[in-house]
Amino acid sequence: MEETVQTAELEDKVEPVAEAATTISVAGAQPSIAPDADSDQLKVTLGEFEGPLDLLLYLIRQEQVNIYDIPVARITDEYLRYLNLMQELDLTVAGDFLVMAAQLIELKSRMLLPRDPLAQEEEIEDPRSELVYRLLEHEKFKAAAQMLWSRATVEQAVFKRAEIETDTNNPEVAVGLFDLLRVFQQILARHKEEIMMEIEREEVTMAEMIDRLRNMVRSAGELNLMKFFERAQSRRELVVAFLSVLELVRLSEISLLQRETFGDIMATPVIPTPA
Amino acid sequence: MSPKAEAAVEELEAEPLDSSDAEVESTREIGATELKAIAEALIFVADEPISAKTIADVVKVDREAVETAIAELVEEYNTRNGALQLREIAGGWQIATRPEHHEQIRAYLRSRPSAKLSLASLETLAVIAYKQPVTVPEILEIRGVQSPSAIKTLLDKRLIIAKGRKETVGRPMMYRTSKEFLIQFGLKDLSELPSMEDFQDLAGGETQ
Amino acid sequence: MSPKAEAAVEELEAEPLDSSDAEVESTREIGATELKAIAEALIFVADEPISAKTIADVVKVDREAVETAIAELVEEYNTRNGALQLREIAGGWQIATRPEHHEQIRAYLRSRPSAKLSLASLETLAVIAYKQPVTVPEILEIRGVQSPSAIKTLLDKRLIIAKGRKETVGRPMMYRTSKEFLIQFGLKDLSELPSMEDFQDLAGGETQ
Repeated sequence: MEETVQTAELEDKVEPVAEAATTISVAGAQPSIAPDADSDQLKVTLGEFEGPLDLLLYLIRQEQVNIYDIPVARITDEYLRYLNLMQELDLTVAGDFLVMAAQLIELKSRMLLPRDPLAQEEEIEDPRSELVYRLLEHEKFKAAAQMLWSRATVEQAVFKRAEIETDTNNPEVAVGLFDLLRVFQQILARHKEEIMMEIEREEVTMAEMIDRLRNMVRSAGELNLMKFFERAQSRRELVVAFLSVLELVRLSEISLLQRETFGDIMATPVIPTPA
Repeated sequence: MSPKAEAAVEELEAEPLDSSDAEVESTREIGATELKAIAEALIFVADEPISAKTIADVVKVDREAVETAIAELVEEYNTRNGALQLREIAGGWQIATRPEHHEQIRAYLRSRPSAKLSLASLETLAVIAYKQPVTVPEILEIRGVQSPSAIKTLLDKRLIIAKGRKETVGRPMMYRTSKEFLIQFGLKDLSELPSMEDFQDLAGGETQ
Repeated sequence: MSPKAEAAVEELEAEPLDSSDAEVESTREIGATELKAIAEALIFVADEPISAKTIADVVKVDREAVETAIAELVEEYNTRNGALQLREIAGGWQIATRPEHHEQIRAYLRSRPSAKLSLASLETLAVIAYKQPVTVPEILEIRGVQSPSAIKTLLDKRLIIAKGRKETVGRPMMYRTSKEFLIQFGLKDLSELPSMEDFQDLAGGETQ
């Protein structure tokens, strides 16, 4: 099954879950599917669980065990039962959950290993301590998220004054680094659209253009594609030039090379390897 | 304010508004003090002068009650004699500064932090940042629009500098980003600019 | 001081000193009452929180004097107990409505509470707020799940900004919270966030 549940499949998937909810559950929690608010993907949520740490925390609370003394074997079994349940329900188990499963199984086997009899008592580190630390950290951040949520709620009840005259002669936007990149991408997209929209009579055929490119690359040994594109007389010709580059790359006659990010792209002839 | 009135205010405030209901309940009595506060809040947030009638409609009370509340507010603003006034203009009410301090206000508006850029300037800056060194005709080619004033703004704000001429028709000036650009965007050097890959990592969903 | 004497002092202070002398105009003494009024006017016209330092620079007085003036203004706003509050946010001062009347304001503006962040985005934001500057792999380590779409949402909402790269394998971008974050969450500055230890008790013991 694919990573994302397609919208079309949603109806098929939701029903069995809703039915199953009354009968199948692990440790009292039931899974559900919901559209992710942040994207158009559908997200599989197991109860309230955002990820494997959430699920683990839940199981630990449910089993009423001490977080500093986790019975690894028992919790691992519960965890795996849960993943099985997901698969039974034909839900995609996110990779993060599987990684945690592997870590738990490893931890479980390490707990079974006899301790080094020569090691000093204080030198023996509990193999669970890293996991415990991660769980506690995770829970703290969950609490912090709750705090942010309540702050935002209060803040949404506070209003600033409406725009006044003095604001309008200052139509500016605050800028961050990613704004710069986004804006640049927008320009490129806009540019591309303009090129696509122009339909003219053919001046140079594709075959002619491919020949031209092939000759230029061969004679120069290395061709700056920017230079090649700059020769184009019209937008249409530019498109043909671009397509011919793609074509020669596809035919493995040339290869493209960019020595640095955002640097010029160079085309070089591919030396045919003797068969 | 009399102790009695003060107690009434406290009572009103202690009483929670019906937060579960999105619609403002018309049945609940709205006291004079509360009405005054709501009127002030609405005048403050409205983006144009707001009439007593509009306020009355929102709060679902008589227009007369609103007019009384506003009259009291005007009196309060005048008595307080602060920087703000409540004034009637174009058939509505508005909060504005008094004329006395226009000099300082203008001085402030002129001195406003200049780290901000118009969209045109931002676009031009983006092209220069990612394609430097680059000439005006090349920027025009990429952006699809002329950007002379944007380039002037960027030069004024010292975000870009002219650096040599391109050996091509007309020998146009080449532009690149300045040290000030690095400082303002918190970059150690240009290699710290986010790349298309950084962006795709976020957009595409897969990291590592 | 008798009420009468107090009024006299205020009158004196309101009256500009040395107004006849053009030479000393820029260094003209500004009385406490006038400074208070100018500070209020500037806070009102500024379209984002304005710092005491900015006001001091515009009016050409000590920052301490501005701070005293603002403290008095805050006191006045609180005593008056109207619809508006003067509050410190994101390192500056701002006039805003009190939360009490949000229903009527929303009804008038026809606005809805803007979409809340998803739990995933909030958790990611919490990690960034407390661990900043922090990279995507580090966030993954803490949250236990990939959060690229959450980070993109936070960037789109301008709650976080990219700031440089970490000198480690892959030179990942580092992220930190923005000024907009302080504004949207009603924080004076980052130190106003409850400390991580405050959440300790919660984590160690039983929840729910």
